[in-house]
Amino acid sequence: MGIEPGRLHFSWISSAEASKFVEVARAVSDEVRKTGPSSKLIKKLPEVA
Amino acid sequence: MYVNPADGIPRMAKRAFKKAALIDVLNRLKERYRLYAPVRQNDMTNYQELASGDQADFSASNTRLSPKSFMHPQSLCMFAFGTDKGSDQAGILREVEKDLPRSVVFGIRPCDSKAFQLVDVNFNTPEYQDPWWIRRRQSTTLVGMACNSPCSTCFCTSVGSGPFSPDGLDVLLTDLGDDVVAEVMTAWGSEVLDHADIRGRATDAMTEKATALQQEAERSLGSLLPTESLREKNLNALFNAPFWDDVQFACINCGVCTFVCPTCWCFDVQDEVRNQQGVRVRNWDACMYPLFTHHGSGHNPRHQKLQRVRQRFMHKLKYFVDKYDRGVACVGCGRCVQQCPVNIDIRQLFRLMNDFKG
Amino acid sequence: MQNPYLPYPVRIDTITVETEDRNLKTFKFVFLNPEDEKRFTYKAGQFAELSVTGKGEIPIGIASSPTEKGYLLFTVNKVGVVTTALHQMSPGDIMGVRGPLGNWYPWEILEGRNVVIVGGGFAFTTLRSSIVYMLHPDNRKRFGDITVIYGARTPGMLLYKEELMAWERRDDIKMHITVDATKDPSWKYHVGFVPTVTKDTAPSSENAYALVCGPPIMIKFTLPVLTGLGFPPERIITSLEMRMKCGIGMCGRCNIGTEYVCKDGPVFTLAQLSQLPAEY
Amino acid sequence: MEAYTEKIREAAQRLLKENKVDLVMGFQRGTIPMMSQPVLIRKANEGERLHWDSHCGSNLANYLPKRKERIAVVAKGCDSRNIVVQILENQIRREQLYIIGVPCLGMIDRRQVLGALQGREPLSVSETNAHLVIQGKGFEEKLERSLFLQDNCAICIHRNPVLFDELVAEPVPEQTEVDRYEDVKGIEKMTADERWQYFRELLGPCIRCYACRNACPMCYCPTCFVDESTPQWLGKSIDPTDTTTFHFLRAYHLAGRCTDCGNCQRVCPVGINMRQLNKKLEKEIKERYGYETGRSIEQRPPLDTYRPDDAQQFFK
Repeated sequence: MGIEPGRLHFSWISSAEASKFVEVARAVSDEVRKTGPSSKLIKKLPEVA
Repeated sequence: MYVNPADGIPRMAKRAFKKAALIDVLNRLKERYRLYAPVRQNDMTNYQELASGDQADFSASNTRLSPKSFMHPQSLCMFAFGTDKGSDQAGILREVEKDLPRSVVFGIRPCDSKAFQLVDVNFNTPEYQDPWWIRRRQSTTLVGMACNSPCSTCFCTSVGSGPFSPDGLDVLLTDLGDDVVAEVMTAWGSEVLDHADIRGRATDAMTEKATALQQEAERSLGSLLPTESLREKNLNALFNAPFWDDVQFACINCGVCTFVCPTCWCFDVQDEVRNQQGVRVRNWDACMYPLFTHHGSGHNPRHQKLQRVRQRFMHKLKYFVDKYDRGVACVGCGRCVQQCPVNIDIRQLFRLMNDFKG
Repeated sequence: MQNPYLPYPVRIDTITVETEDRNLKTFKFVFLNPEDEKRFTYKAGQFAELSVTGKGEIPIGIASSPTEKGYLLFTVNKVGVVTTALHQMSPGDIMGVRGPLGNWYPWEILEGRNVVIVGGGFAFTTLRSSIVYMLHPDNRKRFGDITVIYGARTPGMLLYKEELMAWERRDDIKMHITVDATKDPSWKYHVGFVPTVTKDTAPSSENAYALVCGPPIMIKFTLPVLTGLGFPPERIITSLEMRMKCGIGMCGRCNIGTEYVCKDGPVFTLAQLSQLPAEY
Repeated sequence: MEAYTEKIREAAQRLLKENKVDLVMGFQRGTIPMMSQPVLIRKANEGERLHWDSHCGSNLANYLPKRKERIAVVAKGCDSRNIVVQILENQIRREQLYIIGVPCLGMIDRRQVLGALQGREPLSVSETNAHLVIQGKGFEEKLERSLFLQDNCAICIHRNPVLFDELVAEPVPEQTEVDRYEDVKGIEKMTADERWQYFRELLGPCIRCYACRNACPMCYCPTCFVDESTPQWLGKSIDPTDTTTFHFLRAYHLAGRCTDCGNCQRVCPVGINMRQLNKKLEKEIKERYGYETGRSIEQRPPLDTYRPDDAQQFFK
């Protein structure tokens, strides 16, 4: 689609794996933060006549 | 109140210019007006603002999309507002200023200008005037191009228009091959020709040639579709006619017919908000969509496809006829015939409805 | 050029919960600009678009009477996006009212006539407007007998309870209040559906017009009763609901045949409706 | 083609007469050249309305979901694969259907023909196995049929119906030397920014008429996500973000379900090739799960089954 690599992550975490969730969430947010603010698929007020 | 500038102004003498000078004409108009003309993009022609380098193309009988968006944009911002509760303007709508310089739509077909006149009865009524439609109508001069060779799907002569009809136009151009005859219909039209420096008189030979082209074009449209009995038909009998079941089967309930139609005007109103700033927008809508009539309670008076298909044709060929007494709400441009993905052909509906016994 | 899509700004003055399920609230609006109030001259039976910025607009019948000056009343059922947002608003909030829209009950014709009002559930709003209007001292003598049959599912679902009780006590209006069912032993009014109560109380059709508003099922069974009582279709008047957007006959969605409910309606006689497709 | 028409009519009349079905879904001749209209036949004597030619690109599976009757339906290869998916998704029951299979040599892309005529209008179009003969005012053109197929037909590798009760002709040879993903591979090579730009331009002309969605036999949701109001997921204007989101999300909803019947592209009034989105997902499913949509009613689709060895390299 043209979304930068690194902005979208998939992970498989069971409801029992609290520590894995924390770990993944931290890793994901760190990586997304590195890619900076997104410029794509950001809904602004409609660009219309 | 919007007054059609065509009212009361006599048709003036015809002027003419060399077709080779068309580019100069367009360039001169570009200096004075925001200029729109048909431009070919791949396999379709559509109106767009002529920027330098764009080549206007008048070869297509009809543009893929109708020019209705000049007066009724598909999405239009009506109002803006803030939603910050701390502000004294919270909850209050304000009009959005529009940049509407004097515009010229160059090369519009007579069917499409006739469509504007029909839609005027919806947006410019004795009780209410739609400001956006009217302002756009008032700021736009329509320079028409007569149709020398209508398509096989055209039927303008059946619905009170014609390939050379001046209805709704400010100027009617006729392409004679080497020369172009320009017939002025209104003061706006004469102003455009002056700015384009089109001052030469059309010769008698040119006028005769234009008349011959007109006759040929009208003849090529063949026999008329029947419309004469639509008015006298019983509305409820037509509504309950058995043929709707067969007509509706193929319909996939998309919005193609309504979106390409120059006389379909229905719209939806939507609010959108981002970061405490909001706009009220209106968007084209279509009677083909179930949501169009879906009540908040869940009830939907037109929940079946048959009801929606029937609504579209009944509106164009019966309700409009009965309500306004100015013919059908169709100008015979044939766009829906060409673009309907499942070949539901409004010409068949003219026959079915007009010839319905019961 | 007046922009017919631009609402008048109003302030919510009070909000009254009408029914025990809390789904119906009556909003009292006061115009921010006094000149707007002058422009908003209405008749009983008309409606307005209530505008909540960011959510949209919703057509609601005007529940106040033209004789009630200084404010507008609207009773709103919580069903969709806009009405839910409205229910969450508080007194003091600013919103918009656009109107008055549509036609009204034919007051010119009703003058000198007996008026029978038949209402059900939350469709009693413009009927309340009509009753208050007719009962106003300036107007009461212009009308003959006024009979009201109004029903709801339970006593707790009746709108405008205090006013209903006040009208009960008057002798210039005949009230027949009914509920579908109740376990309340102190309930001293009718129990039964509106069509049945109409049949039992049998208001005279002589020189009379009937104004009927309610859920479709009530209308369906009440109309034959009224016909049986001798009301011709020209003298049975109802008000229709439709999905609307513009409210001024332009957006195209609320038509029944040739008629736009928002502009040519919402008030129609049964005679008029019989000429139109049954698509509502 | 005339032989196909004869066979379809014969089958329809027979099935209706023998009360094997309640109705027949097929095509009738269009009112303009290179068009046809889906038609529903209930009586044997109406069978003469049925018609077949290379302009029957509509997908009749679109008219099947939730119907209760016993239906005979005319189905090309792609249509039959859609019917398979609909059966797998419980939209219609196999026992209700009598599938009149049509081995298909590809449908004609009307727009491509019109483009080649450069503004000259076709008034009649006839066809032979290899050619289209186009007649108009003052001209006649003979076009090579294979050069004017719908894009999806040109790269189709399952032209014969996969599920049928009878065939109107012998199976046609399948195309084996085609690369179904040439364009997708090109897009995959782009950088993220180029891809973003590419899709913006691809979807830019969209007028939100929803013809693509409504023409799709797999878009049968009672309420589409774009029509939801509580909550409203998407704006309804032609704002590019909303338009793009509509197309992207629709493509994802069709992952592993799209058979590339091409009806979306065929019906688009502004000529958008949204199939490229669907084909990328088709390619992914094929590469990861070895699955081709709609080949068999015996095999559950990969996205509604779990196997321990499912590819999941995208998971962390």
